[in-house]
Amino acid sequence: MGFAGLSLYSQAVLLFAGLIALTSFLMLGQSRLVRLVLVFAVQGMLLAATTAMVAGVLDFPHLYISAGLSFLLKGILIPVMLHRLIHRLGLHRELDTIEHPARVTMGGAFLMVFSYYVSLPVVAHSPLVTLNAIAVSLAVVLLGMLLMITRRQAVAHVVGFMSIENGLFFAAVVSTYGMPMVVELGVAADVLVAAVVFGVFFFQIRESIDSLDVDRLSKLSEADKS
Amino acid sequence: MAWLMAIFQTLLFIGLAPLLAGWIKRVKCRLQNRKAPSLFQPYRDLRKLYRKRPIVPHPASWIFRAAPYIVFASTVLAAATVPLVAIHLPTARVADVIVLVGFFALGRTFLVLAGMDIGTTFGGMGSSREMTISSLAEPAMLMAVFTLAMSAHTTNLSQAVNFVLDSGLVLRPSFVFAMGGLILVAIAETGRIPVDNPATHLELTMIHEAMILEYSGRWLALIEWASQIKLMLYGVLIANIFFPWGIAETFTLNALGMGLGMIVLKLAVLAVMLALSEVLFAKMRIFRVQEYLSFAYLLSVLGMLSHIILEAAR
Amino acid sequence: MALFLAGISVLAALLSGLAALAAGPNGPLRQGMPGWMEKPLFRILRENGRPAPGRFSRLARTIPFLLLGVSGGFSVAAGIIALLGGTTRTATLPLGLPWLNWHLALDPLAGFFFCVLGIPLIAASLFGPDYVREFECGKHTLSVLGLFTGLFVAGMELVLLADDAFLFMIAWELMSVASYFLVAYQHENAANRRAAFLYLLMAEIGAIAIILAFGVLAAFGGGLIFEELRNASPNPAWSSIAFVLALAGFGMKAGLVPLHTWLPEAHPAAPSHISALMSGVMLKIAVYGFIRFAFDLLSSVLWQWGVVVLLIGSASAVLGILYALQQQNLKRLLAYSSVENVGIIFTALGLALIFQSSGQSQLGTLGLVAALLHALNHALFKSLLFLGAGAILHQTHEQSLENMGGLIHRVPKLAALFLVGTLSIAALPPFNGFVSEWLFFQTALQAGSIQSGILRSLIPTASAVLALTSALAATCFVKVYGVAFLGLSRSRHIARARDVHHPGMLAGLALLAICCVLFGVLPTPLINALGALTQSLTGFVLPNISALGWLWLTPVAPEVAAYSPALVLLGTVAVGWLCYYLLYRRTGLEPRRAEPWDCGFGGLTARTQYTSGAFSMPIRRIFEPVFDTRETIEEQTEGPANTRVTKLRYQFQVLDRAWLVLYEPSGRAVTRLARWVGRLQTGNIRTYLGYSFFTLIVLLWVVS
Amino acid sequence: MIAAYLILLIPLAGMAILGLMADSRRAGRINIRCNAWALAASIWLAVDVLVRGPRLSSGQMLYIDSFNVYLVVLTAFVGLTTSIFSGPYMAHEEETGRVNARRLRLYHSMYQGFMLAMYLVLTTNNMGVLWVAMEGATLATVLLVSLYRTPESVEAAWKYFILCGVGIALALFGTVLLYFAAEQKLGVGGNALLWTVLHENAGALEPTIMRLAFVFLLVGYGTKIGLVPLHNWLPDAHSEGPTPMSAILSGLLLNDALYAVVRCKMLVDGSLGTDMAGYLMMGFGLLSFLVAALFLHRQTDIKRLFSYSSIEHMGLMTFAFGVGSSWATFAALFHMTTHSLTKSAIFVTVGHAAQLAGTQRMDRIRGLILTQPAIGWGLLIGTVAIAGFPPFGVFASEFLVLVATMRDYPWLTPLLLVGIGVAFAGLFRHLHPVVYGDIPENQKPISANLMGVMIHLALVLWLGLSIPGFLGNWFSQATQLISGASPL
Repeated sequence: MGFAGLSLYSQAVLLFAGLIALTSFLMLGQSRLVRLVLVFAVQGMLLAATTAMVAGVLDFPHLYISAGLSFLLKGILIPVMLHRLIHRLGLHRELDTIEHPARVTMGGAFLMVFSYYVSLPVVAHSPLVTLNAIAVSLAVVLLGMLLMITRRQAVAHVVGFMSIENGLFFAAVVSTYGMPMVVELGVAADVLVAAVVFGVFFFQIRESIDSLDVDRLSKLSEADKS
Repeated sequence: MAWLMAIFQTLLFIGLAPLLAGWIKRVKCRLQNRKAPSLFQPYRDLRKLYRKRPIVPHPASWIFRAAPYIVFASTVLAAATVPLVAIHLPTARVADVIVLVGFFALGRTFLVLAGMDIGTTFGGMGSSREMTISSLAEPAMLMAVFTLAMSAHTTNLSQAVNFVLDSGLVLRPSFVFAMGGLILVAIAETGRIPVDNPATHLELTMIHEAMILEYSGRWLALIEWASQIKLMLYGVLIANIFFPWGIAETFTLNALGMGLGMIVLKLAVLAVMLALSEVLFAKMRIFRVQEYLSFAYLLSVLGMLSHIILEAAR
Repeated sequence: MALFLAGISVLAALLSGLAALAAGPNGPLRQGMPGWMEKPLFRILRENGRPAPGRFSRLARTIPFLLLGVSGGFSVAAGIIALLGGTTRTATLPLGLPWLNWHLALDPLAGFFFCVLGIPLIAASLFGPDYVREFECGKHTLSVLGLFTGLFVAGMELVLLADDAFLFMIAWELMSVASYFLVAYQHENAANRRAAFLYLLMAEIGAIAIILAFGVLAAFGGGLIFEELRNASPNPAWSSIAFVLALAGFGMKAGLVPLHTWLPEAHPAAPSHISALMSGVMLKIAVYGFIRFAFDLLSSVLWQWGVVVLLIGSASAVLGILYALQQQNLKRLLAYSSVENVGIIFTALGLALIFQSSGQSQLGTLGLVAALLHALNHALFKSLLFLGAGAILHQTHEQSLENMGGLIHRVPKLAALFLVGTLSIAALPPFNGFVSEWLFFQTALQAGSIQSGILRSLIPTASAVLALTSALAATCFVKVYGVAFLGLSRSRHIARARDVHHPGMLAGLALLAICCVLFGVLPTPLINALGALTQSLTGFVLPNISALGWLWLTPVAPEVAAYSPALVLLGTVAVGWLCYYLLYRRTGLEPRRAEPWDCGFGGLTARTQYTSGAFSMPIRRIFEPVFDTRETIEEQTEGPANTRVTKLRYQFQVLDRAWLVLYEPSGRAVTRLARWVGRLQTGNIRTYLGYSFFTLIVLLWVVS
Repeated sequence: MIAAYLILLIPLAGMAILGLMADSRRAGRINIRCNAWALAASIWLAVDVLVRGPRLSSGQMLYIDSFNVYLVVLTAFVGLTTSIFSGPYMAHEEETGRVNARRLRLYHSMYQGFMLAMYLVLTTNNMGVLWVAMEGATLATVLLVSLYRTPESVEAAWKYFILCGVGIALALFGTVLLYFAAEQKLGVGGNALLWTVLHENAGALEPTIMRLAFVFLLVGYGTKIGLVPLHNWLPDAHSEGPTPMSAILSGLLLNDALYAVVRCKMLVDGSLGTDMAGYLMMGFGLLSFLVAALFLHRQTDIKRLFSYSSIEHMGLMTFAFGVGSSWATFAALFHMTTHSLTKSAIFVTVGHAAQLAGTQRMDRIRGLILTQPAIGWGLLIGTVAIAGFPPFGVFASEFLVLVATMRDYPWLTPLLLVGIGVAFAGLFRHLHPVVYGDIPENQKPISANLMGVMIHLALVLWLGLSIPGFLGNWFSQATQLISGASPL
């Protein structure tokens, strides 16, 4: 059956999936930190929305909580915090241009395809939706890593890290309708603490190398010093 | 009876050795158109030395004094194991041919130690050269006798000679090699030309003489005598191993007489050959000796291999 | 019974280590010793009062060595009982892995090696107390020395007792580690540290090789107990792999060429009584391991193995002695000659393997007996020589032959004992070294009875090499004795050396010397005692070893070969005495002292006599390609046109070729590889993220 | 099961109290006390399990079987000894002015936090909670790594955080997939992540998904184990943080990460029925083993040196678990114990040595044995033990690994041989000048408490000589559990 044959719910899920993947791509191409954080916030909200929708349609009440959590954390708290930090550290003017953006986007596309290819075997045992969901979230995870690899700004790394988490959550929500409550809470707490610690680190790094360019954090290496 | 025979033969060995030396000297003089000393000159020399009061150099230790006796004793024991006029000797059971080589080594070792005991340059030089030469010559000799031992399936000299006798006239290629090796070794070990020159006292060419330079009186006599016995011993080895015919297999009187005559004859012939070679060849440089000896070593090993490959092949 | 005694000896060794620890400067024995036992103890030890805390009392020296002596005595007793009893006692200790307790066993083979271990141990424990006195003021505590000596000995004894691979390896490694600490004992000079490092590295690699060899058998036998390993029947390929691994592992410990380089470094570095144990005994433990593996555990034997062992053995023999000839440091020289002797032992073992595999069990047994006998003899005279070197070191603080000379006038007793060792190791009749070489030649001469022509021509060649080796060995040790003990002393402190007046030292040396002569003169009873051993290993007993009575040694048959050392000794003494009597007593001419002939240049000095380097120079010339010789000549000239040479300085050193071809390249390779790998860790976090990323991608792609 | 809860509650309370405590001395003492109590509780738990077998808590939240019970005791023990050592150490650091009271407070409370995370990782029955605890361990230690605020330490902490964070995130994805696979069979619900439940019907889990899941879990937790090429954070974090932290990281964190991987492997093996997981682990283990062995040769910093040796040993254990035969598994379990005991002891001595010389650069640390024999010998003996020499316990496991490998994958043994040789050379070429030789002038003996080191080494020695019966039983049962075959 074609896409039109799917239930409205599935279509919506897939739509959200596409949107989230899109936001990941946007982040990949984004060179200004401020906008990067903005897009990240959008992604967080999309995730929250998806969660809420799943909760509503298939009525998993505990998913509302996780929806709220991710809305608060990923949609509001962390972006705002990052935004603040960026301004306090005076990075809002800073451009984090990536070499060969074209190649990076190409790579992203390849990752998309690759994650489909990887999650194909799953198709046999689960509805199309889940397959796509898993594929997309895998893609988002990989894209997040790619983002971290290509960026030199510590903030960008944080964003990439968080977007990886977003990808995970999307998978968790759509494929398994959320994790057990304990885990949800634990993960949320971890994310929160992680965000705080990141904040602390920005200042520590700043005071040690007075910039946030991670390429300059390369004292500890095994390669020949000479 | 057998033991008596052995002892008698040993005494014969000891007694005849100077004679052989005298004979060689005589033949050599003749060949060089010099007036020859009497055949018994070596005996006279020994007697003279025996009478003289020996001199001990100051740095010498007891080794210096003990060495001559040990050298002489080991040489005599070596002589006791070699069948001179008769085989089936009981002594051949006490010490076989490997032990024979061992006896030579023992004597040599003490001679060398005595040479180093005084601390003169000559002593050290002679000792170093002697050990160098012997360390190449000894394995060559071992290999030569091993060739015999392997074909005779025994290292017991009497048995081996007996085996050669019994097997009659067999043209063994291995024996040719072995004999060549043994002859070369004999020349080197007894310090004859072209390896060493017993007659010279020119410092830089001495080997044997350099070691015994400090000896005098009865000790010198013992050492000289021992070296004469050694020379004769090698002669007897070559003669009786490779041409054993005529040697007494029983202890009857005429057999023994026959054996005695034969061995004297053989030794005389060998001595003439030795003298000839000494007249014809010149002494070589000390560092050419190694080539000479390694040739001897090669010959003996070849002899052994040829025995393994050509003769014992099944 | 025997096993019990052996256990006691192990315990005694461990106790001696603990005692040394306890008797240390602040050990319980020194601090918290109640008065009532202190007084008599000190009175026994002829020591007035408690010594200053820093220093070591005679207590700390004596008790550990006492216990070591006890251990040695018990191990000899256990060995003899096990050897003569001919039965195998086994036991298990509740130690080790849950499913694999420690299995102990004492069979004739182990018993024999217990004897090999015990005699030098007794000698060393007699020698030790006076020897280590010079250490007690040093910066290194005696208790460390004593502790690791005890562990070392215990390890060796446990190796002999082990009956499963696990315990065997534990004991083996314990032996290695303890001896490593002993090598590193005087670690303030860098050479010792380097030696210790090299030694432990080689020991580690060798041990892993042995473990893997056991592993092969365990894979087929299903267990790690020797009984299960015996029942393992791997196919020829696998058993060959196991054999090669074992040969590499044990050969590395035994110091076979080209894995020998650690040996001349490590053995001299240790204190002399330890060097004696290492060179005299530890190498024999390696030999034991090899025999145990090749003749006992491996079910079948291939002739190719024998050939390999034969070749490696003879190579080690000749190279070892050639290098030994070029050494100027006495202890290094002795260590190299250990390489030679181990080479001889392995050559004999190779013969035994060849004969075994070609069905000639009796000849195989003969070769085995020759190897065992030489192991025992080498243990005796090498310990004697090392202890002698230690005594020289103790008296003169001198190791280099170039500075010795004339010691026979300074230390006559030591000189006499050392002479015995020299003559034995030079394989001269009627000493013990000669017997084993004679047996080896007798074995080799039976090569004609082998079918395959290759082997028949190979064995004589090997024996030719061995003949060369023994001649060179004679040269080498004549040089040692002549340069060290005879002639004029080459340095002042040698000229002022005091005689050895420590009864313990002399007793230790004398014990070994007596054994050398005894086993040289009466080898036949000894060889008869090996019957049970060979029965258990090759299923064969030499039938007519004493066909002509106990005076004679007739390995194959009376008419084939016979040798009676006792009669030889008798004859030599008789003839010698006769000459002496006739020539001296009759004439009564007293010799006259005079100056030696000095070519008229008034007065001989030590500078004019041959040095050890000069003595071995012809050999160095002849065997040029073997050595890696570095010669330097510095000369200062002056006068018109610098014609007159005022000062001439010549020095040469002979290096081991194995370094250049094997060790340095591998070391460089590791360093280069490490540098190359080091580039991976750039220090840039994005690279690291890239690694994780690509690892993930690759894995996903692999699994799906 | 009260004991299990106690084990979790004590450090929780400790974390809270120490977070509020200003006086660093007393904080140190309280830290020790908490660990002591935790150890007591763990021993109680151990006895409980010994008597009554595997225990499942009422809420099915905690699960103690023979696999993790001894790890709990080990964790508590190492935590205790290390905290005892950290008292004088941190005091010395404070005197030298490298840390101030505020950071010390952070240090002490985070110490307890880390212990809590470790206990939770071990005792929990829920794979999700396990993940949470693992992440918590990272968060607890990451600020300790940058405790000294030197540029290097900040850099190290950042790398540690980012790399482990990403890795852990991947592990979470793996957990999600696991949950997904489980849900297919067990239906939506809380207990689909409980290890006991999963293990019961591992055979029913969907292989294709499990395969993906294991890849993510391996890469994720493998980052924490320090498997090459995911190891890059490890040497930095070990060398730059305070030494007690290096000790517990090396001794506990790596072990627990490996524990998590093994738990997952058990599930995957049950579901796949192939050796896929085993092969992956063997590959990673061998690679880490060899590469780390090579890295040992290039070190100049003594703590980096031993952290690489930790990587090497972790690689060996992973390899052994991958081989999966009963002997190999037993060896790996045994090695986990001996390695963490020995390595933590080594780090303690290393810390003292570094303080004694005032630097971590090995070319400045010389002649320890003559300077302060206790430290010198401790370091030397510890290194001998870790290098796998008997009669210490590490030897037994290396022996078994070698034999087992020879039995199952003989062609891999040359690599092991070379690896062990290279690693040994790398360790000792650096160690020799450090412990041996004469005293350099700038070194003075310091006050050091080496009782812990002695106890650790004595334990390792004892384990090497004979494994006590109950421990042997636990090992054997765990082996039975993991490899499905008993070594006995």
